[in-house]
Amino acid sequence: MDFSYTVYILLIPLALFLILGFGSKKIKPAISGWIGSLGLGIAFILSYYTAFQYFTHGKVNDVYQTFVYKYTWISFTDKLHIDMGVLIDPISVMMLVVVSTISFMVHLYSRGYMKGDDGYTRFFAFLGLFSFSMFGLVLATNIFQMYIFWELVGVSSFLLIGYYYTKPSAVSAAKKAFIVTRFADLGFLLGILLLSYFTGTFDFQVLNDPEGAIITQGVAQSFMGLSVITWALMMIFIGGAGKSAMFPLHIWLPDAMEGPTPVSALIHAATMVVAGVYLVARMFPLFYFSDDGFALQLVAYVGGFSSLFAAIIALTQYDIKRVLAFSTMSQIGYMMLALGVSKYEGHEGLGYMASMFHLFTHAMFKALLFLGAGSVIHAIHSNDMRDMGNLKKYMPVTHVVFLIAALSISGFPGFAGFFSKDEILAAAFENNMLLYIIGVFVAGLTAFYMFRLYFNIFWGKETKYDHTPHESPASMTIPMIFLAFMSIFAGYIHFSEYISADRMPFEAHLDITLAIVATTVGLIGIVLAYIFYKKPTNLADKMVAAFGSFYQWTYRKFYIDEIYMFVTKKIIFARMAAPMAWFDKNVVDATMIGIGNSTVKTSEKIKGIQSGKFQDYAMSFIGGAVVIAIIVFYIWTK
Amino acid sequence: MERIVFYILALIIVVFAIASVSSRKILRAVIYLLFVLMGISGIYFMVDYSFLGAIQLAVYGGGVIVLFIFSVLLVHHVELELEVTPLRKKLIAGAVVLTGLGISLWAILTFPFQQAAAGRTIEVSDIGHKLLSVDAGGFILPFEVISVLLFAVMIGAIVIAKGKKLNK
Amino acid sequence: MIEGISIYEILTLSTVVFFIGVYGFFTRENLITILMSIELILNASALNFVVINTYLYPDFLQGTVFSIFIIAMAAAETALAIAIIINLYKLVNSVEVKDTDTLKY
Amino acid sequence: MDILTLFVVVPVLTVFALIFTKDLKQSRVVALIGMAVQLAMSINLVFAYLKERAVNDSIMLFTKDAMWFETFNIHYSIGVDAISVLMILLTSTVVFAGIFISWKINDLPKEFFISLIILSTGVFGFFISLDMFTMFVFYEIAVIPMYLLIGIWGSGPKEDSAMKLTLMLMGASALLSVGIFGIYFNSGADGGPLTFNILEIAQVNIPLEAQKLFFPLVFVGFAVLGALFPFHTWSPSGHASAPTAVSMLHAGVLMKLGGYGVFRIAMYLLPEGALHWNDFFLVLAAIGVVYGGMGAIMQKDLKYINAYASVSHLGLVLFALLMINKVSWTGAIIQSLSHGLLTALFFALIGMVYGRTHTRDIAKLGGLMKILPFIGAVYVITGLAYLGLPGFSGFVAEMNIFVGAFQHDDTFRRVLTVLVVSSIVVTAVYILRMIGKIMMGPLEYPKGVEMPTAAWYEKVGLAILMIPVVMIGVMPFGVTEMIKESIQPFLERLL
Repeated sequence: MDFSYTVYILLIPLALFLILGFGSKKIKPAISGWIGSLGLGIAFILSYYTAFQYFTHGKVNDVYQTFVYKYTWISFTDKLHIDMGVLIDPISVMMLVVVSTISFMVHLYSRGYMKGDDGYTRFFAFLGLFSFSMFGLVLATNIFQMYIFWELVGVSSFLLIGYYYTKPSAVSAAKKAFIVTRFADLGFLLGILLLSYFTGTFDFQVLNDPEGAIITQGVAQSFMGLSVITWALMMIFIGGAGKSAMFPLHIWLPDAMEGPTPVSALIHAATMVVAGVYLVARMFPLFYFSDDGFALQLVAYVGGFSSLFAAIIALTQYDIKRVLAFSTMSQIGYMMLALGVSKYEGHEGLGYMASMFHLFTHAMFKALLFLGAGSVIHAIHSNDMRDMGNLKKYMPVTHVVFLIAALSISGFPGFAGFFSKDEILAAAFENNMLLYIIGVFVAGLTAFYMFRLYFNIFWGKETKYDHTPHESPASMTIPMIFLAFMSIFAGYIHFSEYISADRMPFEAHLDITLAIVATTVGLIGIVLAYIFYKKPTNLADKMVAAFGSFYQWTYRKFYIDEIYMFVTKKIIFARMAAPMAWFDKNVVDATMIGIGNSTVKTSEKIKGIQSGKFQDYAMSFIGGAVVIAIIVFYIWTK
Repeated sequence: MERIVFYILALIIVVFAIASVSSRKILRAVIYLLFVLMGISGIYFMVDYSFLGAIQLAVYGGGVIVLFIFSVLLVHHVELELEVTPLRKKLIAGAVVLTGLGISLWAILTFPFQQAAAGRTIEVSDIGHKLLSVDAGGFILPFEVISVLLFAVMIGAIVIAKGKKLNK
Repeated sequence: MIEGISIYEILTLSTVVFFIGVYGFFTRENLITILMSIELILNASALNFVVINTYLYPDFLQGTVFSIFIIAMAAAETALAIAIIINLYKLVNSVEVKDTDTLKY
Repeated sequence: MDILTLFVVVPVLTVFALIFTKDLKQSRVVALIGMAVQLAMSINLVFAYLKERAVNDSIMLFTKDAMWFETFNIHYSIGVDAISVLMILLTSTVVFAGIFISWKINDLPKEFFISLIILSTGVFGFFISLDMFTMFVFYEIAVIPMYLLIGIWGSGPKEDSAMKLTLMLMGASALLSVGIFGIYFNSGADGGPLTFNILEIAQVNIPLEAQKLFFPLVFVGFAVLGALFPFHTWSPSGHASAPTAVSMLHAGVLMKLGGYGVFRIAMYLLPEGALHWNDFFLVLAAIGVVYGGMGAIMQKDLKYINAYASVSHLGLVLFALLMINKVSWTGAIIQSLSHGLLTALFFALIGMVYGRTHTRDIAKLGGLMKILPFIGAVYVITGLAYLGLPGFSGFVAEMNIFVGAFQHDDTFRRVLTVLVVSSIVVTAVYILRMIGKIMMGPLEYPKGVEMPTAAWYEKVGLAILMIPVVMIGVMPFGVTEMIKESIQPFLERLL
């Protein structure tokens, strides 16, 4: 099979970016929207074609093969070189499908959503740049290529969050997102340096080969009881955690909601934020085999904690996009958890499959949720759920698709989220009871906050609106309907036939017992939300009062932002940078100036010697002669 | 006898030299200088260089000192007191001079001079011959140079001193 | 040659006069007195020429001749210097060293 | 006339032509023509070099040697390798762009262009010289017009800054000259004649003691120009006061002479000295990297930010050079090129902002993207390139340096490398702070100033600089291969 055409999936969005970016002044908005959508449409079709080709013909001896097309971009040493190219294997193909689907839908949707905006063309240019970077990240053949596109993704995210660049909150959110992820990328980069130094390669295929020397023999050096590779992997995971908004590097994600809503749907829900999950999945064999999966344990616990943490915060937020943002964080934690509890071979690799499965379904319903939220925001120009109510009357389509997505994420039987979540819980149940319990609890919480959101927006009492809300145009509803379709039916794909840790298809069954438990918990959540929020009641306020300060803590997102602000402003800026600037001005520079000034002062002092009085000169002359005479006589008589 | 005369002369020379460089009245200083010059001419006479002593008296005592006196009278009131030199400067100068004196005397007094036996008395004619001699060791050329110099100085002194009066 | 007086004593005398002249040259503030100090210095050196001629090389005349030249030079120099001083006096109405500092830094 | 000497002759001829010009219009056209020829020659030189390199594998190509001062065996000795070729190309690019940026200089335009071109003459001469003494002479030619350029055409406390800059660089020159003479007088250690020729000295085993003594002198002498901590303080004030084109040329090119000199003279001729002093200077360079970044965070003046950023980025060059391996050296050279272009871009942009608003205080500016879309966009792109975004030259350079530096086995170098790598976060902080404040956010600028959008000459100037940045960033392989080949003989001396 030849998959080299996949490179066009990469190049089309780049071309879009260049065309729209350079022509942003000349191309008319209507045309640029069409150009963007058309380009992504082609990428979309190519991706589905690739998926079809690969999953039907990509197997040899029942094992999915890897196809690599690359050339050397920079070579450092004989062994270490950065290649650019495409790598086709099950997870990259799956990601291609995810990214191209969501990106295409968002392009279509944005044509309606962004209509009339000043930077319409610029917006599509940035979307093109993002799609290019994300495809590049997905198709990376080696860890350094991944890092390169990882950075590019970060930058496109920066540009898109800061799209409304005159809004100070958007600018600071963009900066925050970039700097926090950059900080995480520092870990990533150091991990790469460490890993590449000890293994002598960047290449995923060499690194991940379970029969290869790196995994079977390991590396001799160890540090604090763990092999260097484990350390490197943990550092790399910091990078992944930064992009995927895992605790404690999640602080940028809620703020990132300052960007236009389609961007949140594309970048901060479906694609970029799962890059961390993809990274761990990409290096799964290495994670799994080095030091008996120590790094993987870390992934599992970070994921589990983040999912719980974010779910709790999501309960109390009023900004609908922020609720969705924390929900995203929580669901990504789920995926991390699934990866972390996974094993390698056959059915034991259920977690790996489940994680990818959930990534896939989550992308669909979360993007849909965001697009739905965007549709609502578009209609009433507010993000706050307290400004909304009874919108089902005005926005029937949005209401239905939103409900589908909410049911899907809550794990309602028959919807996509149900299947993927069930696999995750099954994997956790088999391997780690604690994480299983967290998972189940989070499932309940998810159902609750999702329906809190849903009821608050579409039910409840009708708020007074400045102008009557109206349903969004077809350009926005059609993509939502498509995603709603996916949110239901994506769950029926037999993922285990396509994706598994060891590349061999296996049979995964629905575990009825676990499914019943999870469903019950989910239903309890929904019912509670129904009781609380379906009709205006004061139950919610009573709950708030009952939890007291814990509610406050949750509402303020456990003050993590404040801690960060304290560390950066008070410690790094005030205690490090400012003293350094002071030091530079008053010590280093002052020393240099002092040398200059003391020269001037000395010369002021001694210029009197050159008095212009011949008597003084004569005196110096005779004095000098006398001194010389003394010296000469002294030497002479010695 | 001669020793005593020499010491008296030496005393006069040194005392008046000091007085000459430290007196605050300029005319007195000039007169003290005259005594010094005369004392030195006395020493010339004592070493039997009568011609030289005579020149010393004539040129210095008769010419130079008169010039000084004239110039002093031209530019000063007779009773004008000179400005006092700052003590610091005096001390530094004194230190330099004393050190220099010390090292010079030490050099002179430790140097073993080979004193020759008494020679013949120098006649004026000898000097005249020597000055105008064109043989090896003759001084005709410097002599002529000096005479030209003196002539030039004469003209120069007139030209300069005549000058143009600028401050009316 | 002076009976009972060695060259050392006369040289000592001339050295002392020389340094007195130097001292005067250093400390005097008036151009005329400075010139006088120079006369002292010149006389001391002339005396040295003569004495060394007499005591060490009585058969030669060089010392004497040089003394004559020195006296001649001194006279010339004095004449010229005094001319300059007088001219300067016309110009700045002073012969003090401190007033002639136009070229000082 | 051979291909290299022309690089000195053409600017000199341009200067002569400039003397006869009358006003701004004439002088800028003459300067532009002269520098366009220079740029064309530089591009031609790259191809000529590649062609010649294919058949000739000596260290230096196009060598030429003429006796200049026989008593001390000083030659006019020239030759280039890939590094000098690239540096020459960088210089002519920056100077050419600088003339566009100074298109509207109204104050003594003729004299301005003359000084600028004399300065560039020195730089070109420096890069082609193989004789230490000739090199030193050209170095001084490059440093001295700077005083006039800042002192006359500068802004703010210009006399002060010019004085500080010149004095510190002269102080460095003093150290440097002692070092160079030290090398010279030891160049006969193997019995040959004393010589200033770099290639000849490289054949001599200079005594170890002399190497230990003279290495710090030569290193510091050059590194002051490369803004080595703690000798960097001339750079912020100097840059802040200098006119735009001069800042560009100075930060973009002149500061590169430091790294180049360290590479070409200090480390090549005194290898054992370099190894002896390695750790000490490595620490200084690493401090400089982080320190410059931290300093940049706290600055309020745009030019100061950029100047401290330069301290940080050039610290990286010295750091990479001291890491002594092929990869990091390649990184150092690319970083020199990349920083040269990017910092020139930054100064050009700052100059444009300053020219319109008459302030460089970031507190007084905001949201300029709205009214200056072109400048704003280029500003953002430059900022992103500066903080090491893939696709631009900075990324290639930094990755080479980091990967190279990490190839050392000892903990000391590892720790320093980690420290230096962490500067990428610091860089992001100050760049984004600057961009976020002045280009984004609510519109804010001093009242009553005109804000015309970018003129054609400004656009051309920026484009000239931006093109190579992107070229190196997207297609680094050609450049890295070229450099790697050329550093091999230099590296062998140190291994």
